[in-house]
Amino acid sequence: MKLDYIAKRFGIFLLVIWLALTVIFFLPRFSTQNPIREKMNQEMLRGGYVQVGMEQMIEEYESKFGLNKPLWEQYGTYLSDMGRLDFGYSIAHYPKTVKSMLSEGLPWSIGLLGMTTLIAFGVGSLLGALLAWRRAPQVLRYLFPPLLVLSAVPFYLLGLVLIFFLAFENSWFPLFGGYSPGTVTDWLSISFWGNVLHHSFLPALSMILAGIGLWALTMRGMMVTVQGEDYMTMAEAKGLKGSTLFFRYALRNSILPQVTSLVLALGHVVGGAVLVEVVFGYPGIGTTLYHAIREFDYFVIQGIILIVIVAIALGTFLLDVAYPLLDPRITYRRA
Amino acid sequence: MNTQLLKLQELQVFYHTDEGAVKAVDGVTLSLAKGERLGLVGESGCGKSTIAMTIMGLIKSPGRIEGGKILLGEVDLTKLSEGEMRRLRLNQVGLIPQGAMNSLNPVSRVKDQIIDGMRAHNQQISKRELRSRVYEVLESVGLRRGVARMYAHELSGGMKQRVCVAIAISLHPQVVIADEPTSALDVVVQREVMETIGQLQQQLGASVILAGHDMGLMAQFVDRLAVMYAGKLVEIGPVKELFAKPLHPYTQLLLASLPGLAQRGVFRGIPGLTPSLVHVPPGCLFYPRCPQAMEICSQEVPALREGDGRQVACHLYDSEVMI
Amino acid sequence: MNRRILAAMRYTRRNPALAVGIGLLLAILLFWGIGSIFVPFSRTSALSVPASRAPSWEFPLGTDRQGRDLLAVMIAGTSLTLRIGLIAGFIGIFIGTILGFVSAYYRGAVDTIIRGSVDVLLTVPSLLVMILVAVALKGGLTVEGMALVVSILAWVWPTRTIRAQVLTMRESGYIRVAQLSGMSSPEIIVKEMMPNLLPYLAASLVNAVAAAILASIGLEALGLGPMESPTLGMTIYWVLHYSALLHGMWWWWAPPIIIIVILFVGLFLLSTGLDELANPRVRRSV
Amino acid sequence: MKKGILWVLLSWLIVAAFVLASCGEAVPGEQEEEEEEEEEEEGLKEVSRDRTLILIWSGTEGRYVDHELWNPFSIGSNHQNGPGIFYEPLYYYSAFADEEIPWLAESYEYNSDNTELTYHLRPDVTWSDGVPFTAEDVAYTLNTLVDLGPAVRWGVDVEQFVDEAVVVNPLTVKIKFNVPAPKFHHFISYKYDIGVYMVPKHIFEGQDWTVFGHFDIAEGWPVTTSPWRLALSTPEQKVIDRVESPDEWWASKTGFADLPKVERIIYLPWVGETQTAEAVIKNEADASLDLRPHTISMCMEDNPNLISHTFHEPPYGYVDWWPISLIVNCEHDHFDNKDVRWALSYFMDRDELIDVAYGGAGTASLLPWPSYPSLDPFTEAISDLLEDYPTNEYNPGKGEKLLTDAGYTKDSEGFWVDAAGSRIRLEMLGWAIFEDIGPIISAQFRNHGIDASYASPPDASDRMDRGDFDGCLRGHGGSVAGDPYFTFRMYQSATLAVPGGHMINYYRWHNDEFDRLVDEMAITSMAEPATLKELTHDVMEIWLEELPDIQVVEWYHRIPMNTTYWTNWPTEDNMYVNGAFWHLTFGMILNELEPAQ
Repeated sequence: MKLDYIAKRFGIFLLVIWLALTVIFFLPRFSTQNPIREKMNQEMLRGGYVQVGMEQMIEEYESKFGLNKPLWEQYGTYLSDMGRLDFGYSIAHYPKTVKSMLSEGLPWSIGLLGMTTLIAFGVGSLLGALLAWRRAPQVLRYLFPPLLVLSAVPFYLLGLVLIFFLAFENSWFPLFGGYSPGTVTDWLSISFWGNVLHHSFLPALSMILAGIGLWALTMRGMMVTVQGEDYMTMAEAKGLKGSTLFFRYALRNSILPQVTSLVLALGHVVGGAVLVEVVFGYPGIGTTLYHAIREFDYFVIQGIILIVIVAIALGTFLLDVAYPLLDPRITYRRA
Repeated sequence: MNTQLLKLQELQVFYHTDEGAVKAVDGVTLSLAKGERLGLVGESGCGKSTIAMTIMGLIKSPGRIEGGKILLGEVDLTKLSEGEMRRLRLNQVGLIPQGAMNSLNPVSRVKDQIIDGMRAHNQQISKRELRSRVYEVLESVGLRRGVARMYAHELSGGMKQRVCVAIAISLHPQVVIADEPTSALDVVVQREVMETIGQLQQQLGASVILAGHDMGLMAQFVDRLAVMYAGKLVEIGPVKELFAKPLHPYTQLLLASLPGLAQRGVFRGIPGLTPSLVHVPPGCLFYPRCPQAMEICSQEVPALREGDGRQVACHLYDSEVMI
Repeated sequence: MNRRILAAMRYTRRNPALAVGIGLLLAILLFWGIGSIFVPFSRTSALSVPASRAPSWEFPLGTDRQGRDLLAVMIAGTSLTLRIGLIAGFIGIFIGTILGFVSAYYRGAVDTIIRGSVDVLLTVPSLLVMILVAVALKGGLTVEGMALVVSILAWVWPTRTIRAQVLTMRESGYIRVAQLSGMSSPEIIVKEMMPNLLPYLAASLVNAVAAAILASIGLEALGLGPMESPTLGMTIYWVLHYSALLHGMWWWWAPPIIIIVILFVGLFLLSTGLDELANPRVRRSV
Repeated sequence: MKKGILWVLLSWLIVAAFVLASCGEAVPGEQEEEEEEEEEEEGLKEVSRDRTLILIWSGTEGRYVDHELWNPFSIGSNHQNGPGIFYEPLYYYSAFADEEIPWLAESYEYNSDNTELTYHLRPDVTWSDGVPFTAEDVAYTLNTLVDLGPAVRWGVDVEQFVDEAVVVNPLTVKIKFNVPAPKFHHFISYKYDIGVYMVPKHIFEGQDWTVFGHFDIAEGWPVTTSPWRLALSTPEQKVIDRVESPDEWWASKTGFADLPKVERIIYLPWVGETQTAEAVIKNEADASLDLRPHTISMCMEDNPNLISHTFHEPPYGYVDWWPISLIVNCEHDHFDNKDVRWALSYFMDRDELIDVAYGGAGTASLLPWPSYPSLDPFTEAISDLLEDYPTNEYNPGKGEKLLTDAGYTKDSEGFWVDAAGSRIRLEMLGWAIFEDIGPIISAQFRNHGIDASYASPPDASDRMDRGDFDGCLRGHGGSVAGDPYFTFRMYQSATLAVPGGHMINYYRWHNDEFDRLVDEMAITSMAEPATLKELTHDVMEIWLEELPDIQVVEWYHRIPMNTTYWTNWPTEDNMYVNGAFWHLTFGMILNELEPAQ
């Protein structure tokens, strides 16, 4: 009984991926824009000199990328490539492969966004729970309104303000970049890690501040309903210590919906946060995706979004499988 | 008089809402002897659940104990700090909750919910001993050992209530408070659960306060019965004498509304509504609905008269000496 | 009459989020209303006033590099950005409600299709879709064009939330009774479900408007917005483009950020307030 | 409850996320994989800050995506990002100094009818791996370009003219043309961004030029005749070191030129103007991509060591060879009429535009070619025409008269409409770099009754190529020196002189007489200035009367040059070459820079 449930969930998992892949394939191709012509013009814009044989160059590279073949044929090769995780070359940065672009951007994005999402989730949920908890210290009540305001502000604007005060006026933090220019990327040395953390502090701070409020609010709502439940009164009647009541009973029950949205949020992490990376000049995958979209670089768009789709679908699939562990009431029968 | 285990003196508990202070319990005095079973009856909203919760120290804002004492032996529970009160719960005073349907933590197993109660009061118990205590307690409420590994949603209504009883008596408390334990159960299961509570009470020699509104159930289970109306105690007495000769008009109407097998046709209820507990009118609160209401009833609050084991608060008995 | 005001007063004391939210939004509408009377719209176009002036009596909020009076820009910008939010929000909720009801109520194939497409669309980054539409809209993007671009995805999230809400309502007792009493499905939806869902719909509308404004400001800040119209997002773009931070032109970047913050906090509190209205159990003072 | 299941699940999720990320990296060990390890071990040698030149240039949002691509012929490559200095040219040409500087070649000559060009190379020139630089390399490069054609950069340009390059002897190469090509030498010598790179035959032979990266630090690639060696190339920075001693470079060994004083060049990616200004002010960078006039003037106030081409005076930069113009689509209605085009020119107040957009630091563009010394004689030659056709005059009266004579009237809202009542709707396109002037021009036109608007949509360049626009702002990549032929060529709709195709005629303007005259110029050698001037006069007579293109402003390169560590930067009174370090003439600047400390 457990197996066919997982099999069914896996079936849906594959279906969602296939559907999303198809949307990603056709969406950019609807517009009349030709990525190779866009590339030529970018070069011309930088150099100022219009290459004489532009039209022939465009035909040459259209055939090289197979863009002159009929759409359905392209779709066929596209699906088989995606199956083998072979994303091919980037058009705008030929002959750079999409895979090497991914490996350059992805670790930065996952590092920053993964970390900030988890921290915001942890701190936000705990704070939200304490806010709804009667016995919690009252001072927290005054902490909530500012957090609420912060979470309403778009985080890239928050970033702008932080840059102005913390990095520009009195330069405690660097203005931009993943790490200070001129240092050799040496992931083993502590000083390099220190440098990276120093650089990613402001972007992380702006995202955490913006994120905490949202997690806190949803958690507070859940805690209020849970506190009204009968099993809480029974637990108190058992004379349990405050901490057991809070963690083992209240938090344990109200964290369930939060975990679902956490999984979704983690899924989007691989897509990078375009605006934060643009404002902070942070070398994540978000800027790569943004430029690929501006330049209609089909293969890079497809590569990155496939990773996003797989991450989210994998996340929801893992959640479906693991959820009964979290909440015994959900059994495998109810697929 | 044998030693009174639990005494309530002029207990007052008000809920401070926007419209004003709701006087849920307004000067209740009663006592509970060791091993005695005291019934607490009255229409819903008369304050019996509030009393049960106040004894357990579980009154949440906007509710607050305004005055009076709750003496457990010499200790006044109303003066205890949260920490002291916590140590008493389950150890000295056990609660069997009303809504059995979801009084158990849905996400943890039955044995864990019993263990954490025990561990909260005694850290040194070894794992092996805890496990045997769990089986012992479950068997004492008539549940097989297998129930320990199950979750709340895998148990029937009756089994859930038995688990709650098991938890309540797991540390052999002196007082067990049952707040309408079986109202959500069908009659057959109700009787089984009450029998279980009765046997355990005898074994442990604990005294029980059974709050409820089912007069039939009270007749079979309790020794003494206290009748409450609108936050005040109107009559207390041994259950047999009270059933035989109810003194207070409200008790008389309550007993009269019991559907006997013999009479057919229309049920006789009590006309009128319970009074607002915010703007408390002068005099006896039952005045508007009391068939034997007198002039004085609307001016003065009747005091509680004492007489050979019976107490009643009604102006009818102002002059005569209690028979 | 005063009894209802009294009740309202007491209600807002118990639900301050709603009161503060409405207050903030009223302040913004007032700022726009009064402002548009005194400050002519013509001063929002380039070259209409001397460029790069610090705030003075003549120009209370100073002027930008291209010769726009920033007070006029803030006034016009607030209304334009709000208009984009409202148009996209309404479109989003309108489609979202229909799809939400249809898929939750009729279940079956329709439901799986709608739910499947919602899941897929949630995975596709909204930026890609919006840029494609911005490109497809030939001719310079106008404010209405921007609203259309943003509304393309504005319906996805409401569909999902309204569907969940309708699903829970569908299981409740009174809907069962209505079905048993022979009412037709559309009749049930309109008579039974809709009235109960109104506060919730209002809350999700406010959320949709806030999301639409966030998306439009995001797109404009990246330079994909209507270049000629002085919306709040375009002001942010010009601030970044001319690196006003560097030149210390605080009067250029501070006002838009402040107005945007007030706008979002107002909408945010309004939606939490409406939530508490819709779901009294959550009613706890903030 | 033992350790909560929740925490187990959470950590499991994180592991899954990282597995996912590494799958992006660890997929079958690619060539770059080993690359990174090697770099770490070797490490960089120490070079003091006052011998290091730090440049902030390009990169996509804080990163070099092309850090593994040092073959400038590949489509995805860009010589401006560093590769330019590794491929020394046969000849440099400095537009400012108006002189040709022989480098890898000593001399050149054409045959009588310009169908052959012979180069005499400099002896004792060696590649960095010791292999001598000979005529084989030049011939191989040109012949491969002819074969590959559109697949690589400059392929089509060379393929159109060159039939075959022949090695006469190790130091002499003869290039045979299909048609007379008197301007080919000028075309392949390095100036601005134009010039053909000479590659080492023994490395490039057998490689697919379209994907060959020519990047392997351990192997000593990219192989070069220059004194520069690639030390480190990562997405975040590129470090190029100079050779240790003079005898490691052919020029310093033979005494032809001294070894540059710069010992290390660091390229950092451009993130934003604010960040760059900050870096330049704090001496963390020595030069960078252009800054806006307001920004560069502010930087120079904060850090007096900073100078521009015109030191601390506006326009803070030098005129680029890319004059900006407003192109109107001559095929669309209203704009097919030259009177409307001239009216637009008269409605544009270029002084106000420069004042508001550039804070006064800029100049109007008189003609479609830049005001450079070698082109000034041609500007002189047509000064009489400019009296009748003032291309920079702001005179709304004249504009209105032209429109009314052409049958236009103003409608109720004050916009010009033609007899049929259709309004002159001018939707202008442009790129982000024109957003300083675009909205201002559109405001000026609106004030004079033209329903104008400006936008820089994502598909701007696509729509410009396909002619799907009313108006667009663009620069001219035309002539730099010699004669205005390369500029005129852009307006031709057809050409006989250049076999096999032509550039995109953005203006959609057709004039047969103009095409014929420009073809004639194509085959006139640069050595006959008199005929060229006469032809230019005839061509401009047509061009000015028709005005297919409305001149706006000169494009300025406002490059901040930091004199804290380095002096002798190219400036207005030291004009040995133009100051852009990303142009192919950067090698000349590197040879001239002197350490300040």
